[in-house]
Amino acid sequence: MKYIIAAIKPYKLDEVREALTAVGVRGMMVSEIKGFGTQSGHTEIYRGAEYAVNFVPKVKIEIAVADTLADEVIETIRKVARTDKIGDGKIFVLDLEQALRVRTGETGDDAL
Amino acid sequence: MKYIIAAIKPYKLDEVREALTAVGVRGMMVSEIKGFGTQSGHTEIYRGAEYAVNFVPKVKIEIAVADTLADEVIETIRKVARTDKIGDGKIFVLDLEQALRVRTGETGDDAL
Amino acid sequence: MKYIIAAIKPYKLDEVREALTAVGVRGMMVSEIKGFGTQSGHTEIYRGAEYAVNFVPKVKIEIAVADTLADEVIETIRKVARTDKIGDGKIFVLDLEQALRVRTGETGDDAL
Amino acid sequence: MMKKAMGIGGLFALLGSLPAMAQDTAAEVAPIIDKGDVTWMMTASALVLFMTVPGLALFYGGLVRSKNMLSVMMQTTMIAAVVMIVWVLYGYSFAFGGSTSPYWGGLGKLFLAGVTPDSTAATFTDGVVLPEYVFIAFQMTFAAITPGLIIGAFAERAKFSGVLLFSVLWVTFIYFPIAHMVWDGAGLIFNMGAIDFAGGTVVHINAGVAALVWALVLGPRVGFGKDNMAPHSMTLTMVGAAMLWFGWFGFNAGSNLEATSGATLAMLNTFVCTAAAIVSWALVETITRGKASGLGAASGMVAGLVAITPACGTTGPVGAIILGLAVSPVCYFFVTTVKQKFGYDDSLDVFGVHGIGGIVGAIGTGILMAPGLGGMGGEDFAIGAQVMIQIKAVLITLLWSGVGSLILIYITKAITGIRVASDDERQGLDLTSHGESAYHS
Amino acid sequence: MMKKAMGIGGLFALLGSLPAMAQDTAAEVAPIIDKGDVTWMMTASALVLFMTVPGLALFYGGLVRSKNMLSVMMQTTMIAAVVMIVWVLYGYSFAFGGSTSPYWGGLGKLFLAGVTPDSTAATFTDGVVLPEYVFIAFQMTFAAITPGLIIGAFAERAKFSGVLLFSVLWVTFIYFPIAHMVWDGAGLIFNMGAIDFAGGTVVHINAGVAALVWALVLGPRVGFGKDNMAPHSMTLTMVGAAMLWFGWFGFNAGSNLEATSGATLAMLNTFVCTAAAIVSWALVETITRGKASGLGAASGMVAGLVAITPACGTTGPVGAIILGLAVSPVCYFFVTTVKQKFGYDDSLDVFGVHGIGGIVGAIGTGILMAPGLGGMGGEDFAIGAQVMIQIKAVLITLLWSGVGSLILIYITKAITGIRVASDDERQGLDLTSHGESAYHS
Amino acid sequence: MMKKAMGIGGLFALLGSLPAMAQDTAAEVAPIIDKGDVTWMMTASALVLFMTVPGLALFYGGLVRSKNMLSVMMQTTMIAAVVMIVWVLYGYSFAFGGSTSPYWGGLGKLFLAGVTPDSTAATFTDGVVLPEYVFIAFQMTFAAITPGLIIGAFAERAKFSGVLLFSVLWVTFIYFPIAHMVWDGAGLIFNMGAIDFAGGTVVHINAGVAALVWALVLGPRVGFGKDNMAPHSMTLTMVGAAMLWFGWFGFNAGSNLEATSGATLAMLNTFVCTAAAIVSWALVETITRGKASGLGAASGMVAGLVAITPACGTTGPVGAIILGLAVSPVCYFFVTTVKQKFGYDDSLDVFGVHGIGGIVGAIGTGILMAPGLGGMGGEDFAIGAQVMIQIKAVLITLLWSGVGSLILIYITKAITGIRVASDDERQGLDLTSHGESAYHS
Ligand SMILES: Nc1ncnc2c1ncn2[C@@H]1O[C@H](COP(=O)(O)OP(=O)(O)O)[C@@H](O)[C@H]1O
Ligand SMILES: Nc1ncnc2c1ncn2[C@@H]1O[C@H](COP(=O)(O)OP(=O)(O)O)[C@@H](O)[C@H]1O
Ligand SMILES: Nc1ncnc2c1ncn2[C@@H]1O[C@H](COP(=O)(O)OP(=O)(O)O)[C@@H](O)[C@H]1O
Repeated sequence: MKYIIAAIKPYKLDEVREALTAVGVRGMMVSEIKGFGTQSGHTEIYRGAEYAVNFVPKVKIEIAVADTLADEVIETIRKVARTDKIGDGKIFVLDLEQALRVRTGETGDDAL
Repeated sequence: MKYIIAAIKPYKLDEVREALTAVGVRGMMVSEIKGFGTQSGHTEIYRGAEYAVNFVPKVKIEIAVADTLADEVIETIRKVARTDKIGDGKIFVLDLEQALRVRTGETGDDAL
Repeated sequence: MKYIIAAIKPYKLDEVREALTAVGVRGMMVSEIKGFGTQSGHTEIYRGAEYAVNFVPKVKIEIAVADTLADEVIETIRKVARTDKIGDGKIFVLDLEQALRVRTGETGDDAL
Repeated sequence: MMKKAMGIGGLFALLGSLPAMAQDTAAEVAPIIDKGDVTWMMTASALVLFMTVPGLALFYGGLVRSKNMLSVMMQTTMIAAVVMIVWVLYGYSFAFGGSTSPYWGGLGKLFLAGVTPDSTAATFTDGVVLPEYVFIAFQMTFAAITPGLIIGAFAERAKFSGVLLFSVLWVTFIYFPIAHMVWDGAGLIFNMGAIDFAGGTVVHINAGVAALVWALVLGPRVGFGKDNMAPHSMTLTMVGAAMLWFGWFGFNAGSNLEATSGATLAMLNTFVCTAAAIVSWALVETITRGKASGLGAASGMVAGLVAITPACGTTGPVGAIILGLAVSPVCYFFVTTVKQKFGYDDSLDVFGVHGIGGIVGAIGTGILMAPGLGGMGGEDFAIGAQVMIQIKAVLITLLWSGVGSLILIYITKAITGIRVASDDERQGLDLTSHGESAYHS
Repeated sequence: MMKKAMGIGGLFALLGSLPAMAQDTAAEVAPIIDKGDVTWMMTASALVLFMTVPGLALFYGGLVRSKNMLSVMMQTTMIAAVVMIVWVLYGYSFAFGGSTSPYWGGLGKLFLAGVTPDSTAATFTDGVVLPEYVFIAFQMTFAAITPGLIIGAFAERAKFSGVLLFSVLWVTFIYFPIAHMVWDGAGLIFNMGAIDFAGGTVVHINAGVAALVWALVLGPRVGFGKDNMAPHSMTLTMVGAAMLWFGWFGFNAGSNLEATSGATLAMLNTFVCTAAAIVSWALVETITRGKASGLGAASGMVAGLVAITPACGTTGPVGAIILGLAVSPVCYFFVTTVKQKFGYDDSLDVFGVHGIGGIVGAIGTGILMAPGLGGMGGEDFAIGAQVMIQIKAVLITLLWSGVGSLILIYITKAITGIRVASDDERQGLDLTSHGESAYHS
Repeated sequence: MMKKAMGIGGLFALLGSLPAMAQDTAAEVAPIIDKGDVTWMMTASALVLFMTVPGLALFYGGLVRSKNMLSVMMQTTMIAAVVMIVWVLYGYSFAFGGSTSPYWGGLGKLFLAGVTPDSTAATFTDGVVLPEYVFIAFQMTFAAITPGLIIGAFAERAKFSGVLLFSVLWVTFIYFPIAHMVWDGAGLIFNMGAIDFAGGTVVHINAGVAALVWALVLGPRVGFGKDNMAPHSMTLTMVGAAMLWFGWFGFNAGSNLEATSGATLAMLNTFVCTAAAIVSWALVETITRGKASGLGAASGMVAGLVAITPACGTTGPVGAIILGLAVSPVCYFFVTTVKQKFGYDDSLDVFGVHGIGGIVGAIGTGILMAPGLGGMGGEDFAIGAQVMIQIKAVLITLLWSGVGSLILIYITKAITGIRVASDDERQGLDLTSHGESAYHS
């Protein structure tokens, strides 16, 4: 199994989720994060006090998938999250040793 | 070492934390996330504008543990987080190459 | 490639980010988390109702780096995040199989 | 002075038979409407609404978890709205409809029958009247906020339809009669000589007792004593408390019905008793746990406001400070020690603050009226006698509201139910009862 | 009573020629300034400011996404500030400058020329006057809030400079003339005999129509119908609505210009019509979707306040309840069904609530004034005739504001532009137009 | 007009010897209490409390990081509460106790000795009086808010016990004496002929200077200039600013003590000067950094309110607009350039906005009173002479408050300490000083 982590633009989340569901993904974890990368942040000034906000709001998605599905998932995120502007995000793939569904105790691909 | 990631129901967090401490876990990282899975979200209507919220609030726990402790940790989470209702969550296990305690520089199992 | 996860004290974030940029890191993901560890939390009392808050605010950083850069990144975080007080945090290193830049489709080290 | 001080409770005596009187005296001396009074009573009425929404809604709302924020705001708002309609339909009549019964006002003014722009309502002062509309509006705001106070007891778990049904029943059978008893010239408690300038018994003890009964009948929230139920926004709670203070000037000084020196005394007392209660709550906290908290300051603020409510017209400013210093430790003891001991979940401490604070105020009123203590009582004022009267008034209210509320809760339970399913409670009332969330990004 | 009711619209008739009149009558009977009136009008003026900031700013601000919160607050604040300056420079003159034109007030009081501490403004009652300063201040607050209502239509996407330019143009060419037409003795609509006690046409229909035109011209927000655009803080929206209610007493009862029985009627109506509209919105929601929502209660609150605005001086309290019950279902139908059908993005439902609510109120005013319905009309009052006049007044406003706003939007577009770049819209106006964020940790 | 304008400062002259006077004149003409005045002063008193809590608490609280939110709210609340008690005990006496000293009011009214419901306080107008209670309450609210203004300088790092101790010392040795000097008939500055209608020197310069001294003595916050210290809720800051505006009508127009034309002028000026200052701050920002910010609008709002405070009774509306346009750029220059240059951490810019704004206002008062500029000065009014007097009053205040505050800070430091441990500062004062958090989910 693979554990896929992706950082994407927040407004792409719903589209990505729908597309992933379509290819067979049945679950994921989503967090709001602050991204740092080539895309630059912005500056805020409050009465002369200047604060450089170096982070850009991103959404992080984590998905555990069966090996067979991994490539399709990566390809799907890639296609849907892409806007061709800096800051579109990254996809990272880790090896997943084990998965377990708390409710049933199922393990492996069955747990996903 | 193993890196264990679990998504559980938010109100189970304290119970899980206590149970894990009891089996010897000495640290963890907790994030509030939006979970997507079989458990369905809900719909909110604001003056006729309908928004389907497809995500369910979950808590994500990340724990680095020694290999010897891994199974017990998994079993503990499983037992305590379980309510037998859809949405109880998932446990994922990844291999952890290295761990390091910033304060002391200890590495490996000593760092956990 | 390595996937480095670190929990640090929130007010160290900017310093760490700058130091990492200096050694060549070009991106990262930052989340606000609740940390549990040796550092104890605090107690809040609201009109006689006492709540033990067992968690301490931490910041989690996730960085994907080329193998060659990994040690320097770890060392940098360690040096900069360190205050020699309990709760300075942990660094975890996982193996990263694949990385991909959504915008360009680049993979591997090029994607970082 | 004696005459005036004694007359304070007497103000409302005239109201029952008002229109009749207006006709009678018309032949003699035309009663005067002073625009300064009218302005003050309009201002006061607006201020009491402001206490309810957003004041009370924020004070209570900040104290619940964010998943229940809107339910608190909705309950406060909807109760006020429904009671306002009820007030016009029959509430005003039940309370001030002109009957000579000691228990209720009768049916004489259903639908505000007979009230026109020329109708007037009496004040404390002979020959000085108000347009009846503004008296109706002012008293309406009191009726609208009182059942809203109770919701703190069953916050985060009560069923919305049950809350509304209960509120209508409660004002009908508890509030309107007690308002009549305390404030109408024909009223039972009024004729005992009890002093309740702005509604310590009618509003605060009354609501506080009902709240206690609710907490006992309903049982604690799911996870009570285990989950972290810390206030989701102490900021909003402190804002709400401050708004209550601001609005309370309308409540207390407005109860004078005229912009006289008496109103300014009520106002000054409402300032300084509250200030003293804030300080004494903070002191108790500092002594017992080493730190003064924001919730402590807000609680002291409300406790002080509650305590001065019956007393504000008859106490001197230094007496008001003493009352404020006294009320907070008592309330503190109740919400920390007594409540814990008995283990009931009066979630936002309605009984501990409004009920207990109201009782302290009612009894304090009987003491601090003494001229030797700077009060406005006459030379022949006897503390002991007055305190006995005050206690009797409190007991009647405790009994009437306690037993009455208990019955009405069970009636409500039978008709609509009073508690949501525990899964809904866990998910939060905002989503499950109202279909929305208080906060999004 | 008839005379008085008819005279309500006539109040402002005297204002145009006021200073002249003051001199004339000085020889005869010295007009009286009552300090009770002065206090009331100062209080009312402060209350109407409070409606604008923080009231309206929070009511609207809570409804947008957090990335646009400050833009809403800034627009409300800056529009009010700019219009206040414009008011002193020429606005007061354009509206109440004393000309005999049916369309505008002329240039007689540019820069408040000739106004001194001794200047007075007439009231409804012969011989009773106000210091002109307070009349200027009171009317100024009306001018300052009205263009602020419009911003709900183009929230989350309009260009800040365009908003300000448009607002100045709009008050100059739409608001000041219509205020003159409705409220000045020489005014076109005034002389038709239309009743608009506190500004239902001038303020609400006027702004509502402009809002509709904006929504149509500007097009929907990026992501409209796809992204989750749920209110970022229903809490703040409910707080804002409650503040509107509180301030609206100044708006409505202040429009009586005197602290008389008439003002207290306006206040009582402003209480109970609003309460009824809250209840009826909640009922409609409960019937159609099973749950009463906080946004529903807040929307009903505002709809009720809008509806009673023209009617508050001439309707009885029971009539006000009927009006409140009636207005919410109509508005609800508009904001849910009609808007969806046509697909325009009137983001915060300015047209659906203020425009439609205003029309219901204007027509309801013509009906509920009937003495048979508890209204203040005389015996010879004819519903049909009055309703026709009311409809005519509405139509004139719709036309003037509709066509005028359309032209002004295009002029604004040509000069400053009216919409931000879509990337900026996505990132949020707070950062891109104002360089800050509403919330940090 | 001259007489009246000159008399404005003279109002309080009568207060010192008030009870005596009341007895004297009783034999001649009975002084009149007008209920319109009483209503206005009660309303004004309530409004000034509203400025403090929730107004100031939110304006300041929004500007700090969320971990320090409650500490700001607590400081504002507790200072107000403690000062109210002090006011009754000895503060009123120290300020207005009737002594003939130019520096303080003496001990004649400790514990409000001798004040009864029949006591009266003089107004600007001969023969018109107020119940003394309302004068006590009104002045009390001024004393309660002023030390609260200072906390902005040491926000996020001061020790709570030290803050309270300092505040008591400060009102005792700085505020009460200066209030006496400026407003009492026997007062030093009063007798110089300085005009300070509503407290520009007593309140704003006074607090502003103390704030500057604090910032210098205490040193910057941990992480200052490095960490992101952006306001945690600009929303609340803007709400707080708007509440300040609303309440300031009580502050300024209430200072007229009567509901006369003079009060309405003060109110109109408080509207338009503020509006102009909002606009000019936004303009400066637009020019210097391309965007008008919400914090800019809020800052301009407060700067305008501060500036008009001394001037509101003697300036014409157009003059008020000019004053508003002028004040913001000066304050802007201070909070951006000067502060940065000197590097002190006046965290919420108390000196930059209140101190500098107050000075601009004090001097502007001397200029804009000129009849040629639409002001209320008489024909023989000389700008130069008046400006010199104004500057002298400012200098005395700067000196007295500057030196006095310095001494009191060191006394406080010796007794309780003035700063928390840096670990506590990092964790936030809410948890470490008050044991709670402002926000939970
Ligand atoms: N090396 C990295 N490790 C972890 N996350 C990264 C890394 N590089 C980029 N990211 C994430 O991807 C987001 C987009 O990256 P960025 O460099 O801004 O644009 P792009 O992907 O178009 O090159 C960042 O905001 C960050 O969240
Ligand atoms: N076993 C673990 N797995 C995951 N995160 C951990 C673990 N142990 C500690 N942490 C994280 O590191 C933080 C610091 O750890 P703590 O034990 O408090 O101090 P120290 O690192 O100085 O020993 C914790 O708050 C938590 O976020
Ligand atoms: N494939 C997955 N990858 C990552 N997280 C998942 C995955 N499937 C489920 N989850 C997480 O587990 C939670 C519970 O899953 P769900 O399918 O709703 O219920 P159950 O675990 O009872 O089958 C989800 O909300 C999500 O956070």
